[in-house]
Amino acid sequence: MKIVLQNLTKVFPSRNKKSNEEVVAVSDLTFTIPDGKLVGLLGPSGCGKSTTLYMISGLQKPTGGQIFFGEDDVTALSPENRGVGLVFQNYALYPHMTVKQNILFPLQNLKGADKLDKNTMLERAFEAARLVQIDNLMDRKPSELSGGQQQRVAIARALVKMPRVLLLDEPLSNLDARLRLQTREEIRRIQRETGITTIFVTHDQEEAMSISDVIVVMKLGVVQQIGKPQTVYDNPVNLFVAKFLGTPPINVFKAQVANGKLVINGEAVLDVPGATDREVFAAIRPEGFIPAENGAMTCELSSIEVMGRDVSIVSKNEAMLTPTIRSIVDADYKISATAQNVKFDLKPHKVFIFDSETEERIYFGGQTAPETGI
Amino acid sequence: MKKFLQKIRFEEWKAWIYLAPAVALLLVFTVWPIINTLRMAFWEDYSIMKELGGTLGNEFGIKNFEKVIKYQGFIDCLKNTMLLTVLTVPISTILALVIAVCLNAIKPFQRFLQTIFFLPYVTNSIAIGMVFEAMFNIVGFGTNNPSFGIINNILGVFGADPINWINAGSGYWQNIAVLVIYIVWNALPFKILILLGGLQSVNKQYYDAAKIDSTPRLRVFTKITVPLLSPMIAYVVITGFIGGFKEYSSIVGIFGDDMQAVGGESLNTMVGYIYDALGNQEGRASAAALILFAIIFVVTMINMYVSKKKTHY
Amino acid sequence: MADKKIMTTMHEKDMQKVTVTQKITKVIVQFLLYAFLCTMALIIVFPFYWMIISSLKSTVEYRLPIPTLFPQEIMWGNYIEAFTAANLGKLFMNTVYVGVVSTILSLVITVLSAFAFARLEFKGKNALFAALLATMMIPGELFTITNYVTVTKFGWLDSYTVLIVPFLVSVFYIYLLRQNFLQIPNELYLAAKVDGTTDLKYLWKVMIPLSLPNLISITILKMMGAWNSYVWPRLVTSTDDYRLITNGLRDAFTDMSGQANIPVQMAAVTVVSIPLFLVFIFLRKYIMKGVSRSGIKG
Amino acid sequence: MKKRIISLLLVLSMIFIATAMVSCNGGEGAGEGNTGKVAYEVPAEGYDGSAVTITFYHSMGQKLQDVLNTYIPEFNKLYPNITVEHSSMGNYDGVRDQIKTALTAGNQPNIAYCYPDHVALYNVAKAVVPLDSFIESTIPVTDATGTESVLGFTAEQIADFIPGYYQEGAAFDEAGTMYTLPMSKSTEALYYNKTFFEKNGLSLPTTWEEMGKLCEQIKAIDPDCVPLGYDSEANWFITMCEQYGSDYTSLNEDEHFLFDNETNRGFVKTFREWYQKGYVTTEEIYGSYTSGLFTATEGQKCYMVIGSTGGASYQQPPQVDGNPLFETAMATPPQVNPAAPKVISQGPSVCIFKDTNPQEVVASWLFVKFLTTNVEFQASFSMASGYAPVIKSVQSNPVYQQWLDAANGYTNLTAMSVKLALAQSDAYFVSPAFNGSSEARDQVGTLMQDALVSTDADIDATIKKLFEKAVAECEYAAD
Repeated sequence: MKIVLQNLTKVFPSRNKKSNEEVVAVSDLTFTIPDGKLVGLLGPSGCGKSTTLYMISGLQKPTGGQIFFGEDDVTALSPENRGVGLVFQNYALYPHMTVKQNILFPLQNLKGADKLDKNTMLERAFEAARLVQIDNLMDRKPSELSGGQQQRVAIARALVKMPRVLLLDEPLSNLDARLRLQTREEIRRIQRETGITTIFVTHDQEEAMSISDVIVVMKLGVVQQIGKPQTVYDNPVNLFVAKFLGTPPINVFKAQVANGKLVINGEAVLDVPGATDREVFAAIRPEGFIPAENGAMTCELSSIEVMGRDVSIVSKNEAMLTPTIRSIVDADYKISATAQNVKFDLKPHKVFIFDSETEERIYFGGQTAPETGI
Repeated sequence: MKKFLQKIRFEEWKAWIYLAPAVALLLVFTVWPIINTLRMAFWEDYSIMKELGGTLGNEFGIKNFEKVIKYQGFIDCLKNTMLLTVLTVPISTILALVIAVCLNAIKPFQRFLQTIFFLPYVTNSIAIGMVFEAMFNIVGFGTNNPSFGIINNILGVFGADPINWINAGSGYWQNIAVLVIYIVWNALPFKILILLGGLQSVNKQYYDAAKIDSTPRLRVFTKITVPLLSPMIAYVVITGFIGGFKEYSSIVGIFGDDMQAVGGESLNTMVGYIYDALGNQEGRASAAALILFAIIFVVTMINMYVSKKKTHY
Repeated sequence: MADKKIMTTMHEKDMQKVTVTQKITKVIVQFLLYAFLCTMALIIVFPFYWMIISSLKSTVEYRLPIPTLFPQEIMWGNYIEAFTAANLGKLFMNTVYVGVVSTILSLVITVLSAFAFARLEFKGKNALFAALLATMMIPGELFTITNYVTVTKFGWLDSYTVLIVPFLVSVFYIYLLRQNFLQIPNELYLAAKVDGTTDLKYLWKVMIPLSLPNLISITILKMMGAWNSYVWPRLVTSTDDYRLITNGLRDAFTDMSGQANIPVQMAAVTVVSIPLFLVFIFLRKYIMKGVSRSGIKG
Repeated sequence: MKKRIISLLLVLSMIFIATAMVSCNGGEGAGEGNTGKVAYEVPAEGYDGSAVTITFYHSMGQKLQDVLNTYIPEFNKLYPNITVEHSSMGNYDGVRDQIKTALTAGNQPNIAYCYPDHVALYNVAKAVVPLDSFIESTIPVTDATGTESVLGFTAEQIADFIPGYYQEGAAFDEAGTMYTLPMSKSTEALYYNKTFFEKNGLSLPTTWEEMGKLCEQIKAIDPDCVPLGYDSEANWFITMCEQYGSDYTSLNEDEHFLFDNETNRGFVKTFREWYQKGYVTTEEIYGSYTSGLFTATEGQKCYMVIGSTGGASYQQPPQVDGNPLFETAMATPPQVNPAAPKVISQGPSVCIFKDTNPQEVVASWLFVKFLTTNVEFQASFSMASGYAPVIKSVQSNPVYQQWLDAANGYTNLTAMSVKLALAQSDAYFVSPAFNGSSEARDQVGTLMQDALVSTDADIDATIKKLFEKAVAECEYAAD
């Protein structure tokens, strides 16, 4: 069942009474979430991703726009009637109930046609528990469980009533690093198995990219770009999206386009056919550097970190805007650590140019704009 | 290590300085009275007057306690105290809980209504006792044109005929009804406040989770609000019982010093009995006070035990 | 999840009907909430309303068979008489004086004791604290006579001291403040100790500011206690220069033949209730927080 | 939670053990403060003229305090070095409570207003000075004006007292030791609406049968009224016992309470029938003093009130634009045997408390003697209070004589009531006063109230039960 958001906006009156300007949390959001897909809402904190999630769940009332579940306009529908599963950031498990009671709780509320008798409920609950592999903890109280276990109980509780859509609010943020990887996979597996349309919110771009079918990058309430993780990574529509995705982060330079050539720090580093001359920002992915004896771009070498399969070269350049330049090259390139400078050639498809005012992407050479929407 | 030990001893010594004023005052005005009460309670047939006159024997024993327990008047006081407590504590707790939950569920006027519900807490109980008495009293009872008092008039509006609440010959249960209304009225504010405080400290997300689980309103109340509030409810019930056992000023407030309607059954309470006995039988008053303390202590222990079982902590 | 397809029951229901019923139930629930709260509020406020209008009625009108809901002719005289007959002015001053002084002194004692119980380690601390708690359960009536003899031996009768000193230590507030102090992390205390701040400075600079709301509500509750005390002042004071306001209330308005002039009595009662009411209105937040916090720890 | 409960129990048991030890040896505590139980004898030199301050607790209203304040300087003319401080304790019970607690701490006043029951309580602590040794003392006393006199009472002074009031001071033990002196007395009188009586040709009831028939007649004339208002049920019960000569209470230690007998149950039953027929109401039942009904201008009224002469001014007929509605008249209340009338006497007496400084006791005696024998004081106090003076010679005082003659049923009922009180003076009786006599008085009052309002079918059984309960309560209180 696909979810359609139509010019969704949410405006909060500002908290302090004196200044009466409002805070626009989400402005004019329009996109469709395909049925059965896992969608990652991504963006820095305060970009309105959680607010969007809560509006979909019904816990927040939008100030404008509509939300459709399939064909039904659920905008005014209260959460009780939306049939939504939501996993809260800090789980919100009922502290006074055992795991089993927590999972059973939503089933006991089903009424009318959906009413279940006692043992189907129990059976469904155990099924959900097995799905998230906590069927051995059924009689424990939440306070006796670890963060990861509580997380899984919350998911089981959200899934047990077979909601139309599953929403997860920063599911991994309270877990330690090792558990985060494992739970990430769990969520992916569960979503695949149930085929339930799922939206999850995160500020960790790696997490979003790794398991989402589609990611939606947001900034200050406005959607920047929607698309498959790889597409958005390879084809960012503006500087923000480019900088936001990828670890280690993209390197950004102050640069100019002069008659078809990209000039960084006075060196013409790359031919950029089709780009008009102007001041620009040049962003180069760490894996976009090729060390070469007489490479087009010279940088002052700072240090080299050997990481086994490849080497990370940390260097400096007059025109750089990020604190350092970090390039990752194959270990076969032998760079002497003591060298003063290092020269690179650039892989065109790993270099993006953005207008210095609008920070919008300027396409050159073979690059074309990504198709919008899913 | 030695310096450390020395430091601890200095620390300990200092603590006692801070506690000095409190401990001194407590010794004089709390500990000595307790000891003196025990002395009076176990000194047979003790009365201050007899002691002054030197006509007291000096046997010690539980004669005073026996005398108190055997006296029908004391049994009535015990019965009245139990009855009032058993009636008022549940009623006021449930009422306070419902009011607190409703208050918590509304936004506009919440502060205004909260202030009103807190009013009885700031008033003088003797003062309001007079007001309640005036409301239930039939002025000029026994004459042929009595004014039935505001409460009976309100009842009249609903078609009920006037009831003789507290005047001569009024029934025991009518008197108890008036007292229950007055005590509940007085007990509500404190309870509402505690429960409202408790409600507001409950994490909002549990209610959001309940919404997501499409829980009907009543189930939210019984399955989430009450269990989460149980420590507060336990506290309110425990203090309610302690307060209930010490009920006295409300009866004086409405029925005056003779603690009963004219021709009615005595509504005297345990504390009332203690005060009467202080007139000239301090031995028995002390014995009764210790019995009251024992009852409160036992009931509180039971309450704590039960609440430990029931509350989620 | 045997079958892959999710059973979407919501879909079949007609969206329109659900939103409409939902809106109606929302309105009904709001209405019921307000109806219930307002009736209860009325019941709570009614005695006050009755007190105030009775205080403005003449004795004749007060005795009318069908009581009037609003005084026919307002008798402001009752208030003047209440003030003059029972010498409420002087009693009022006494009550304020006793209230303020006893509150300040008891605050100091409460803070010091709570600090000792919360922060310092000493032998028998828990036993002493448990003993303190035990005294809370003992009915106050036990103490009255013995305390009377003690204060008379000290020669304090009919003075402000006798009204203030015996009640300076309130175990409940020490318990409350100790709970509050315990919430302040111990590291702060140890850190302060390390860089040499004395206990009192630490108490003054760190602990008191942090538990200010609690201290304020304790102060208010203590003031209200002094305001409402009736039995003890009646016992230990006999002349008007020391009697408190509640004593003035009870027996001031019964004239020779024992006929109480109820309206004037109500006027006095209203006058007595107003200051408390005003204190409450202005310091609402603190009182609420103080009393409710006392419940949190249970 | 568990740890705390254990430590709580530990502490409590500790307290119990500690006290058990303390109380064994009869710890000193409040006991040592008793007032030097010396069999009181008058110091040989009588009053040595030393500067002494004596305190006097009473329950006088402002008007009466003014009278006191005008006569204290008179007393100081005779004894300049005695300073008299006095203060009001509200009502009579207030005086008793204050003194009782003061006694516990040894700072009781020198002189106090008292009722016999109060003194019985103080006597348990042996705190009251037996007055016989003072009364009979012949130690010479010269006051500041140089007149010589005897410390005690002269024969004439004793004879001048109204016997009924004087004996009240000797009702405390078989031997008749004098513990109090009467200060100012009231009695009960039958107030009646003279105009109504004359209009309907009704005659004054002298016996209770006549009163019954009269009530029936009045009820016929004005069905809405309550013919008789009897304010105090306790007084009614005690007076009836005296009039029938049936037992009420006695001084004998193991058998104080004798009022549960056939005769008493009889009259309670009769008066209950009167109440059920609407002939009578009382202060407790009506809700306030029955004078409210007697002087009612509209609504329900009553035409007779048996109440205290002290409250005479309240029976004053109401004025309707200048002229009184009716004339009030007074008479002795109905009797079982009119030939030997019995009427209760009330009103405050004074007693003196022992003190470590004998001079204070002597000074107090002089002041009490002054208050009870000084004709001008007794006269002005009686005129101000509406209570009867305790000495006969006051009647011969010209100013007082003039005040008495001004008595009339419209505006000056006080004088009329005093006149009646003086006329009835040989009808007074005194009930024994002992530790528990006040309880008896309260119990018979409650008993009477409960009986009157009771609507039980088997009324005899109910009355029997009420009597038994009252006796049980008294025995519990006294033992």
